[in-house]
Amino acid sequence: MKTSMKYLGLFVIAVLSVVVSFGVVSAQTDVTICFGFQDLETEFWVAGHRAITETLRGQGIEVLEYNANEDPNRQLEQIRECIAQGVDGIIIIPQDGDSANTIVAEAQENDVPIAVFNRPPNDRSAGVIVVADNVSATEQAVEFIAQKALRQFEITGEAVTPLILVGALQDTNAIGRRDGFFNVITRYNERYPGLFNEPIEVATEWDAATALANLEAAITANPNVDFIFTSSDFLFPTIRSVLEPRGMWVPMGQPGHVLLAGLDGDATACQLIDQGYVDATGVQNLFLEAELTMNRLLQAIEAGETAPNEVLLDPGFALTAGNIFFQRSDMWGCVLYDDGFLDQ
Amino acid sequence: MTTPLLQINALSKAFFGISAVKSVTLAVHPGEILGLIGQNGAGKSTLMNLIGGVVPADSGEMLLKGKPYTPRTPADANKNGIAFIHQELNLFTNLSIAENIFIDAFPRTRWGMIDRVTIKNKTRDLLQAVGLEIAPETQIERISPGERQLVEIARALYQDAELIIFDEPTTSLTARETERLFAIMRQLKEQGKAIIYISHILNDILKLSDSLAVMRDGQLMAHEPTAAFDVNRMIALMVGRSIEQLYPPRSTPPSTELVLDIHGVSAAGIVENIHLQLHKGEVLGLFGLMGSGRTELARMIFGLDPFEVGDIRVEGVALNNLSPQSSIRNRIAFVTENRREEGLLMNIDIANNIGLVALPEFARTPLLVIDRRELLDNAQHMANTLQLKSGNIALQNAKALSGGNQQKVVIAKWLLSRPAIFIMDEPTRGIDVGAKYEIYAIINQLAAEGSGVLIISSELDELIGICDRILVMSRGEIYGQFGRNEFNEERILRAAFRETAAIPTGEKLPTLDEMAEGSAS
Amino acid sequence: MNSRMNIRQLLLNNSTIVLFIVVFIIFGIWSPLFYSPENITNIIKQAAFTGIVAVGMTFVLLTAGIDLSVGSNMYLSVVVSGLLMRSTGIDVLPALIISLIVGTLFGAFNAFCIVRLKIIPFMTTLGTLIIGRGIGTALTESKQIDFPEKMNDFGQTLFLGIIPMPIVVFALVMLAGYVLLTRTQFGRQIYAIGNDPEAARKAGIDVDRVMALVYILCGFFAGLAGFVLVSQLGGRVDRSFGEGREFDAIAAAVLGGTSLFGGVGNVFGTFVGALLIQMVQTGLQFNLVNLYLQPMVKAVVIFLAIFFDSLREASQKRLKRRFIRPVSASTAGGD
Amino acid sequence: MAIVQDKLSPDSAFALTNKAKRSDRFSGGIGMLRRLLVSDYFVLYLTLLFFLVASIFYPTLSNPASITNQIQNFWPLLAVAIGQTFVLIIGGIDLSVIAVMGITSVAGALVMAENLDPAFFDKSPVWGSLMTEAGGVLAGNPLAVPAAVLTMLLIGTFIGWLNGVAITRFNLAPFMVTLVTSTFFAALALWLTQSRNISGIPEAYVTLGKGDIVSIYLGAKLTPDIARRDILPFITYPFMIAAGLAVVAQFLLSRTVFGRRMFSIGTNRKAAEVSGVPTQSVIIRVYMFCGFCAAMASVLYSGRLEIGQPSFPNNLLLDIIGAAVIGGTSLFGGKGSIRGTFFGVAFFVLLLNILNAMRLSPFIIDAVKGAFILVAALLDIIRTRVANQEQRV
Repeated sequence: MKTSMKYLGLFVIAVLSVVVSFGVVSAQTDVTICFGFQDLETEFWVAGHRAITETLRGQGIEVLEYNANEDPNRQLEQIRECIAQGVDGIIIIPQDGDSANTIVAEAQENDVPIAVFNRPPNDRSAGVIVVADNVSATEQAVEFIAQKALRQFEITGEAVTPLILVGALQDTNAIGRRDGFFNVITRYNERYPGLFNEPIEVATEWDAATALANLEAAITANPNVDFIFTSSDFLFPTIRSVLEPRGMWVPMGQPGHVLLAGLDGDATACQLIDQGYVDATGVQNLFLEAELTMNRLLQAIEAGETAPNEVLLDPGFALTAGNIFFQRSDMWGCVLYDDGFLDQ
Repeated sequence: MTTPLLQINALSKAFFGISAVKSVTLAVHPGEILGLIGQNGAGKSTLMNLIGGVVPADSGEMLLKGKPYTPRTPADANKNGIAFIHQELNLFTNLSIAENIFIDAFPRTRWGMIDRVTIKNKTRDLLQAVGLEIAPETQIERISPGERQLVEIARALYQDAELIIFDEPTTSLTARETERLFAIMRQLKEQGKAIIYISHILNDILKLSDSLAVMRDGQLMAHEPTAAFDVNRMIALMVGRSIEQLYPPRSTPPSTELVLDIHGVSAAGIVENIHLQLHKGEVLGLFGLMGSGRTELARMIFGLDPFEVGDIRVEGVALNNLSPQSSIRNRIAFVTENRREEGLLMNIDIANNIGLVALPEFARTPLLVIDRRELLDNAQHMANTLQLKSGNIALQNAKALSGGNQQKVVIAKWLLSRPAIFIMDEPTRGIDVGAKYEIYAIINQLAAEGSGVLIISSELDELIGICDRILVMSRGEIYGQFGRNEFNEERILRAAFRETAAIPTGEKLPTLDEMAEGSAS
Repeated sequence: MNSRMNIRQLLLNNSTIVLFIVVFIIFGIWSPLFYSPENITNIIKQAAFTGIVAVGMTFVLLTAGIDLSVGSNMYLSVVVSGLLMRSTGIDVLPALIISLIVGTLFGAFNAFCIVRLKIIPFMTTLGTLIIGRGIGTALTESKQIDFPEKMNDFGQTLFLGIIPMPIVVFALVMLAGYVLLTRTQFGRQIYAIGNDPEAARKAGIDVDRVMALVYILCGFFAGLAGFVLVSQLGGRVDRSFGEGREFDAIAAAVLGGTSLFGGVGNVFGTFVGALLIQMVQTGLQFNLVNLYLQPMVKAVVIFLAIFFDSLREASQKRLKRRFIRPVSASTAGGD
Repeated sequence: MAIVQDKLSPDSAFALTNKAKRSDRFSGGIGMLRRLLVSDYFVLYLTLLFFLVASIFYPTLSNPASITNQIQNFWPLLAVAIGQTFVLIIGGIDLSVIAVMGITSVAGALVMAENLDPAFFDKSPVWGSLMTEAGGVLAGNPLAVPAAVLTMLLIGTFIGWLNGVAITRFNLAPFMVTLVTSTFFAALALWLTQSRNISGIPEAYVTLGKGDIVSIYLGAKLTPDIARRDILPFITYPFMIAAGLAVVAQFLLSRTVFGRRMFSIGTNRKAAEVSGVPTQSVIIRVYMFCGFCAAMASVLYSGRLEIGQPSFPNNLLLDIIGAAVIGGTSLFGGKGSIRGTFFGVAFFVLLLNILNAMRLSPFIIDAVKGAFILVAALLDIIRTRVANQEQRV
């Protein structure tokens, strides 16, 4: 009993000191913006999060950050809390397009301007919406390697076996990317019959270990795979560790090269394009998106606009060995890469 | 007199200001069996826990072979040559005999692994010493309670214990196993070991011990050579007054009306062709040794276990689809032999324990809301009737009661459902003398009110004391029947003991008459 | 007894193995390439890290405890070694040792809460599950960590030129787990505690020490599994690394016959359990089963495994119930 | 108090002396602390204390809008935690509640959704049967919403029945059974919807998820229009639903035969069985009730989000079990109350909000949250120990 009381005392002190140490609240500013994001699972989201928070804070704006841990309900609760605390504006990265609608409506009903970043609501008529189109960015990247496959096909006449690493099935981004991939494959097969074999789908659950096991199984069962698209660039090291021991990790221009494309455009992808292993990655212009979002929202706040509605488009592009020289500075991953992100 | 092995001087222990052991002074000598008796709560267990290092003493001292002895843990006590064989055996059923014996300190090979050859050989020797011919690798769950007890003794021998404490070792043993245990204890005594033997079976203590200590309310009431005692004196010392009778007299004769009629019940490998009739107002004893199938039979009657052939009638109506629920509807009550595991909700208050069986009767339609007032009143009434000694029954948990009072709670819970048939399996096991008498009185009262009572017990004295009729069970069969005027300890035991006589499987068992002849020749 | 044991009993007693074989045969008929040595190697290799965690989990479950924090532990221990490897340029082996130390300390913290503070294992490890991942996130600011190239080389190393490194580690862990559980005092005392902790204390076993060691060991294995996995993955650790793996580990142990109530279980069973889960996953992917159906099939297989196990228990209970008489010396000693 | 005095009874003497002793020990500061610890309201006091201390530093926490908003966040979590409390009381555990929420949310939407986009759903196995371009089965029907809610509750209850049957009839460990059903139904929900949320939910259903019944406005009425954000929800449909569920659950637990039987099973299943408690049917019904509560929570969650949501995040499960356990429900069965669970829910919801209000970096918020859970668990241990001492003496 005595010992437990001692521990109790220690913990109470610990708790109080935590509370007190954070009690030194930063200086109050005029504008407060609430930033609710769905999670910080991959580099892409971390980079986006940093771009927004650092820029806003740089301008002397107070930012309330809320992490919804991939729970749209929690995000709704958090946005309501922001509203209750009387913030001037809200930026969200929603979990999916449907819950985004509800959250935008909630904010506008309460006269708080809101901007949605990266994942657009299904209904794009309300709120400041910066659209990064997963489907179109995917299509651009897949199209690039499909073109290459077509050239190969025209020479050899051998069908190409495509494989896609599918993200978590509960994630709308993953589903959008899967749709983009299949759109291209179907289109090409209609135009050039016999070009593609039946695509192989590999479940990853956005988990590298699962991706590894399933990809290995799929490649063992179908050793002739020569066209791989990953729904997120963060899986490239995993792909490499499957391909390398099988002699399939070969740079472009050498026999046995497997056509590789991804999406997100992270630092690793940039590096691998530089090195010639990866053919293309679908890129969202993260910095542009962040800037568009913030500018429009701050403008609305200044003007006293409570329900700004506007769609701002980031069409995205495919970064390839061909254009990497020109587009390097638009590509957030390359910026990180060139800053030495991968060897810090 | 030699130096005592263990000398206890003015030892005291209190829990939260309540003394459990008050200034006890006692000595045990090598080669002596000290019997220790007292009611539950008299302080025996606390005293033994002090010796065994389970709890530390508040004041007083212990001297082991003349040197101060202050054990802090059970392991300490073991190291000092004191072994404690608890009533609930301390064996790990998922491990082998050898592993159980060496569990706290295995001999190791050079590589730090368990030296399996050594433990096997040593175990074999130890088992031989206690007369158990079982392979050392046998898992504990495959051997009988008696054999397990012997394994515990083997373990004490291995630890080279000089003082072995037995806390009610015979409660789960068959009579034959008990005899074997006693023989070994005598043997240990001849080897110069000291033994403290705690039991509620006074005759055993008289037979076995050299000296006898009696405790009451934490104090030592007497410590004299056993020859100075008889049962009456022992009881008088334990309860603080003399008890004229051990058993209340049977006051009402049983009626001839049948309340329970069991006809040809069999379950392969368990019981065979059981016929049993219980009358209204009758106290029927079912005597048999552990493993004779008596508990299994009771469980079948109550619907806890299935049987294959035969039928059971209650008040002339045949029962089918037996289950505890249907049995309760048919007004059968069952006090199981295992209070802790099957009898009580230890962490729930007494009132709710008492109300559990009859719960639906306190429910008010349409929502089946419990009339809490009525439940509490009924439970309280029942507690008063049975003279339950407790605190507030709505607040105190069953765990906090003494064994005898816990048993009363179990009986009370069945009484509330007003059963016509009462099956009680070992109703007085582990209960002190005073409480036993009260339980007997309750049984008597039940019969007087017209219930049929079927009592299972391993204590023949008890059955002879309270029953109208005794059936003997052996090897899953009813093996003999004795009316009150035929009660004869020897003959009943003889019938029961056939069970453990070496009869190869498959051979037909002798009939009662043959047995009588056999014993005559 | 043995003479009376019929085929049904034999099948039931080894139900997980039987199920394993049946599933193996079905996948093979579906696609004969499934039997290729490469695929079989893959299955074992992919089962390795789950299996390593599951061995630690078996120890914990044997004491009737549970460790929900192993996934977070895997993450935290490789995060620390990865950060150090990158900032100080240490080699693979020291990094491995750091992972093991972090994993062990993590386990020791669990042990402290459970043994000293007496917080029940479920709540303790639920708390450390959140804390562990939280600290990892704080250290990395949620960013991925890329191990240097040599980590990747380590993961691709073949022992004796044929056996992949993860399999070697897996085998060593299995062996160590087996020896610890069956041949050492510590192992036998774990079984004793799982059977009856109170009796274990009375029998002079230092229960607190054994319990603490069990959680520490489980943490050690989690650290090891994290390191093995990251070397397999090409050296990248992202925030979801190891997430939810505690359930795989528990399932592997339970399918292998380990009881959640303590005292029953062994390493070989856990091995089979881990392989079974991975084999089903691989087989489904191998045969290109619809992604949405894969988890459902997996669930059904796990259900069948625990269902057969319950049949075995029921039939064993029936067999045991027949001994209404004490088993006599001759029969008990006979088997 | 009815103590039968008897010379033979050491117990009665015990009881009297202890009572005397007990009152001594309750005097003084330590006594106060002890009494606080042992109180049933301990978790509530702890939460309030924490909230008060935090509001001193972060005044926004205590503004009325924030408080009413936080209270609205209790209800869905409370609804699902009530069911879990029931299961924990009988010594079980239900890991499948998250999956039940997902599948019921989808099922409800399949009944009532108005128009579905074929581009999203035409690969679904139920496209053309349960799903058409016109919407769900009863799209547009005035009875669609009640039918959807009924369907959801039935399906939730049915999955609970499956769990219960597998656990009782086959004697399987609840942990494993519900892990399996959880995996299965989570995957099924995703398969049916091909990972998409189902929108086009009727207004009446949304009202169930967030509609106000009574609202309040604090402050002077300066303009004819009060801004929406100044109107505070007070009594809402989720509140009515969750509170109703809590009242029913508390009533079942403390007043009915069923509740007593649950506690008896959780305390000692064997003894309960011998005493004629129909253990199997009670256990099955408890799991059914748990499924029912999860479905109810699903109505609240998906109603306010206005979508049929196939997947709920798994870490919500930790909050659910955590809330019940911190509220004093034992994972070993036989102990627990709805009131305690309500306090546990309040603890979890407020804790998270306070941590956010403290402007903790999102990178360390999880570590702090975990630490708080451990502290709460430790306090519960100490509390139980103190309470046991009171009992024993």
